[in-house]
Amino acid sequence: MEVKEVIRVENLVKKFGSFVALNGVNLSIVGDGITSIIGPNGAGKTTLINVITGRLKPDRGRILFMGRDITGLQPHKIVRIGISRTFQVINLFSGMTVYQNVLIASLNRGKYNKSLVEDILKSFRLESYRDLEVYRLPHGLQRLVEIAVAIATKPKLLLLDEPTAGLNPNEKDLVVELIKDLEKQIPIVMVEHDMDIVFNISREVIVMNKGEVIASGTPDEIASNKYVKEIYLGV
Amino acid sequence: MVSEERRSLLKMIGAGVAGLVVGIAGGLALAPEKVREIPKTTTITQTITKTETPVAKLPKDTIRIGVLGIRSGTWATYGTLIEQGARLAMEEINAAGGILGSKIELSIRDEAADVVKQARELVEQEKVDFLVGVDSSGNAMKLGPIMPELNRIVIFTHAATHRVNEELVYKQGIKHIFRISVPVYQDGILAAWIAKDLPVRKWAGINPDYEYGRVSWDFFKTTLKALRPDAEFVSEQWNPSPGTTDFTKWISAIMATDAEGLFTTNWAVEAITFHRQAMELGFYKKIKAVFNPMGYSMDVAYGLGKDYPKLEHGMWVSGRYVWFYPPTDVNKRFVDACVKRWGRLPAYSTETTYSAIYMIKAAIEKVGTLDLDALIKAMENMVLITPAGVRWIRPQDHQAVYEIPYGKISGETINVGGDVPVLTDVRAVPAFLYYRSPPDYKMPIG
Amino acid sequence: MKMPRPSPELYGIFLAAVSTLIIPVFREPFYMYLASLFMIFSIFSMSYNILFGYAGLLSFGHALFYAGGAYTLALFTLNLIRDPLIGTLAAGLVSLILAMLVGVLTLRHSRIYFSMLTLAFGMLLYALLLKWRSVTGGSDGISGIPRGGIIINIVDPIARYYYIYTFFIAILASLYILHRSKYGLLIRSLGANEEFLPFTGHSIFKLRIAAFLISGSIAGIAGALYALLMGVVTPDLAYWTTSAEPLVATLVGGPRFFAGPILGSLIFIALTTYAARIADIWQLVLGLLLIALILGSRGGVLELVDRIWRLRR
Amino acid sequence: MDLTPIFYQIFIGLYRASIYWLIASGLTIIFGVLRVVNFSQAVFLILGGYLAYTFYYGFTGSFWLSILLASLCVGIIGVAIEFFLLKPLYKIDVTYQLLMTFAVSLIINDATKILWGKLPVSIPLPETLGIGVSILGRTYPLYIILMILIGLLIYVSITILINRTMWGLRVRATWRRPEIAESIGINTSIIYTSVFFLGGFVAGLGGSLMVAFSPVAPGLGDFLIVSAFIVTVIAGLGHLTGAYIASIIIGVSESLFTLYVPEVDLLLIYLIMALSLLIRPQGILGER
Repeated sequence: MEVKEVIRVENLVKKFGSFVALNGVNLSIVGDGITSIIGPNGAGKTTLINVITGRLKPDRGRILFMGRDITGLQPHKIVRIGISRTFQVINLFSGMTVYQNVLIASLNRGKYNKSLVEDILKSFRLESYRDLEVYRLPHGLQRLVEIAVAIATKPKLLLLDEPTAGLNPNEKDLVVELIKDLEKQIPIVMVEHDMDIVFNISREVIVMNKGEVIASGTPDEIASNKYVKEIYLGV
Repeated sequence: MVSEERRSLLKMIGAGVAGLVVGIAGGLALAPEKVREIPKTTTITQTITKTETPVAKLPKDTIRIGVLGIRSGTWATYGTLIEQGARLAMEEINAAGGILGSKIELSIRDEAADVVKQARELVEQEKVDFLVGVDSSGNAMKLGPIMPELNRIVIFTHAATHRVNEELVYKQGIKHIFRISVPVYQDGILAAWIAKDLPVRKWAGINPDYEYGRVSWDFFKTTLKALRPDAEFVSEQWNPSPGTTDFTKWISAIMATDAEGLFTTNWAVEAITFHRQAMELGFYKKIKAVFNPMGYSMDVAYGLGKDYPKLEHGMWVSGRYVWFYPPTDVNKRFVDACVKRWGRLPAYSTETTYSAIYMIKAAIEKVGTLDLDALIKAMENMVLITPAGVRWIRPQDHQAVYEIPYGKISGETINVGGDVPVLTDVRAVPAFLYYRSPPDYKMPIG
Repeated sequence: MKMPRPSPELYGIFLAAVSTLIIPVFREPFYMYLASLFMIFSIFSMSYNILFGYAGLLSFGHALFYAGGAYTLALFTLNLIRDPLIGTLAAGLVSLILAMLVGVLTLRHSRIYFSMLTLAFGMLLYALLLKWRSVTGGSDGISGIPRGGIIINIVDPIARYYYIYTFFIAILASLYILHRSKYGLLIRSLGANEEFLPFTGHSIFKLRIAAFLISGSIAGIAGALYALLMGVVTPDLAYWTTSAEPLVATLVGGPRFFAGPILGSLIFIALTTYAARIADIWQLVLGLLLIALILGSRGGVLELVDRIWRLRR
Repeated sequence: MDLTPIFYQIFIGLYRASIYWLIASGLTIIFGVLRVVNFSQAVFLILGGYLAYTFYYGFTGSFWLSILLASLCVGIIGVAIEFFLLKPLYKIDVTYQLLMTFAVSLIINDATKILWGKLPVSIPLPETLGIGVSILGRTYPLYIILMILIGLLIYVSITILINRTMWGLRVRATWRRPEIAESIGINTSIIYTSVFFLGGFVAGLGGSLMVAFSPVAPGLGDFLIVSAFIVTVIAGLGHLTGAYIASIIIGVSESLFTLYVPEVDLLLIYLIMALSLLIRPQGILGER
């Protein structure tokens, strides 16, 4: 009996030519909180996110979101079903204002309430920048906007692809604080390289290598897992 | 000054007579009674009265004429040919003291850049008094309807669609439009009149896929069928135009039939390309006779030069004017002038535009004013002695009636700024036999 | 919400609206004709910019809808209902349907594909207009388009002028509302970052179709107005060079701006009128102009104006 | 029944095919590697014709030498365009690169008119090519056979060039993922330039060969580019073999239809396009 299994991935395979990015990935995320996916470069973390969010079509396997099969759906459909994401390299309507970015995201599914946009801007402390084009903002703020946009689509699951990549320490703290707040409202899956962050805020950690999940568990379990240490932490 | 005018006048008359002789030689006897009189009477009298009663000077001392031609794109060369005719006439007339003392000025425009805009600007901004030229039939059909609004006379010198005279002038009664060049009649109907006597029964057509090609082929078929009931039309091919660089597939498609004769209205670069490729494919080993109504327009004649194929029953070519016909002084003088000025034999649209300017001169000199209605009246029924021969401006639809010969490529060439094929067996059928005429514009047969 | 950029645009638009309003007072037919061309061409270019400037779709076949509209009006008023107004609306409708058909075939493809396909579809109509002579009059086209009808009569040049003017203003206004609306924002987001759009939960295809339909139908109306102005329609309306004209105008004016196409049209009309006079090399002129814009200021003239405007404040 | 007509019609179709192919091949490699649709590719062809004319009458008087020089020149012009006009645009939206090549085609159109005048130009076929093989009352001109073979030759040599040479290896690396190519130390900028040279060269070759059989006049490029676009679209952008097949499909079917249903001419190519869009939107060899 599965009590709110958020997402379940079964035997997911994705090849690029001869290179196997995902080699039969299985995982299941149950309950709220932050799940972090870690692993060396080329382990297939980002590919996994891309396949889940419909950016890439899997060669085999299926993806169940809250019990519903979303394998190979178009990205915008998946967003409407309730999964939104951010990108390693910040991806926004950079020529448009902060307000417009959030507004666009809030507009899907036809219905639109002004207050939602305002609330998000407030809770992300972005009101003062609302009418600035995004490209004029510093990197950290752009990252906030990106997350704000993701939230504006009213997701039931949030996927963050290296949310702190390329941020300076202060900016990192800013983002981490934010993620902690969000965790209370919505389950989060996050790909992250910064181990301190991972082991501080994660409820569960999933370790990938060579396109496979090689371990998963609480931060402590993972930290103490010999196998993981060898192939990943390299200790 | 005066004496000079006298001399040139005498020449004119002489030429007029010569023109007539040719006309009669051409077989005026066949023409309907009424028509036959016109050249006999009016030519001479008109020319004389013109100088006997000296007219008052015009209100303005320059007469501005707007010249429209295609000056960009694939057919850009045609705009130049029109310009050459206009310039030559202007230079001659101005050198000879202008029109009743007023000098001619030209403004030359690219009709391909929105002909209506160009015409409006010429008339409404540059205040030109007349418009001449226009290469494309489509543009003629665009320009024609706004002439009453512009309140000017336009003389078309190339656009050949029969709809200009039959619809715009005759049916819609737009009196401001005249055409001094021949309509498609010459290209389709006249060809049939000559084709009927050839030992060729099975005909095929490769024609440019637009109104000119369609209509000409249609005229050719209907006429020939009527004149020669046993004629057969075994294949119809249509090539896009402009823009066809490769005729091979149409040529070979016709070679797959048992056609002995070919009718093609391809012209300009496409005529050249067509004949070259036909030769390469051995097409003319099979085809015994060809009619190419625009095949002797100068760009094609020069373009093919010595290579112009000579066929068993004739490579029959023509133009809306051919430089050697009629053999009158007027024509000789014109041809010499052209060769001197432009280094090449005159193309048909050069002659038609040249004559159009002289037509304006004649009209103004006749009425002595620039009053539009008077000028229109003067031009209607006017008989002009032009390089292309005696032209009668048919009053009902303002279409110039004159005859154009067809001739066979002889294989000989002469060199005038390039090799030009010489024609033999030149056939001139009186215009009245192949012009469609109001009111019904029936196909003129027998 | 407040304008993205409080720019001189609005003043410019207002100026255009007023000056075109008073032109006929001067009784200069040539300038009335140029002004009519300008208004029609502006409508055409504005419709084009919904694709190019908003949705980031480079079309070489917009003449399809322009010519489609022009021929619809000609055929409709001559054969069905003899009225310019109904004819104009019919033209808009037919172009809308055309846009639907072509859109479904072309809009699922990448943008480059789209550009090439639109060129081909535009030329398809061109070929049809030449071939289907019994209906379209072939290369001579259709002349004698009626200006007097059961509802309105625009036989008089001035009346015709203000008929065009009315549509110019109406379309100007409605497109400005679209520009400011949330839907307009969504369409512009296509051009802003198409790859990202799906992850905000919007379908690229649906928005593209929407843009295409709006753009196509308005281009159709522009075509109809052109047919009424000229009284004649010919196949060259559908030739691909006709599609290139609003493109150039838009680029000159500034694709990112609402007023871009309008300013562009003004410059374009002036330029072609002038360039055609100095010589028969206006393709060359346009080409050089394009290169200058692409390398210099892709935002067009308005981008420069906008920069200066920002500096001043 | 006598099969000669059909056979001959196919023969002619193959000739048309290689004209299309001589434009489409350039379009394809340039797009494949640079992701640029070169709108001026057909104008390159016309330019090749004009240059061959100039070299023939102005300098060499030799058919083959003129063709070689003309092809090289067009190749170099291609390089110049790529270097000065396109390089600055690689960072920005693809549509602007397409626009740039469009502007170039406008300019070359009028330039040819200014430089070579408005009259069509052509050069005579050399005696060696003037002759034709006569079979069953049909002449198979050596020239046309040559053109068909050259089309094939170009296909083969480009394929070898790309699949068997070091340069080709780099090109293939750049073909799909320039960023990766850069990361493994390939100088993509040189690859781009060389590819543009190749594209120009092929077009120039086509044009200069063509001018001996089909005179060139200003503006002819406009008509060819549309067909070439349709070919590449049917092929699936960037698919060399696809483009070759598509050229043959279009060329031959156009030719055959002329024999049996001449009326669909002019429309046929668009019908084929619409059809292939419905059946194989991704192109003959394109994968979704």
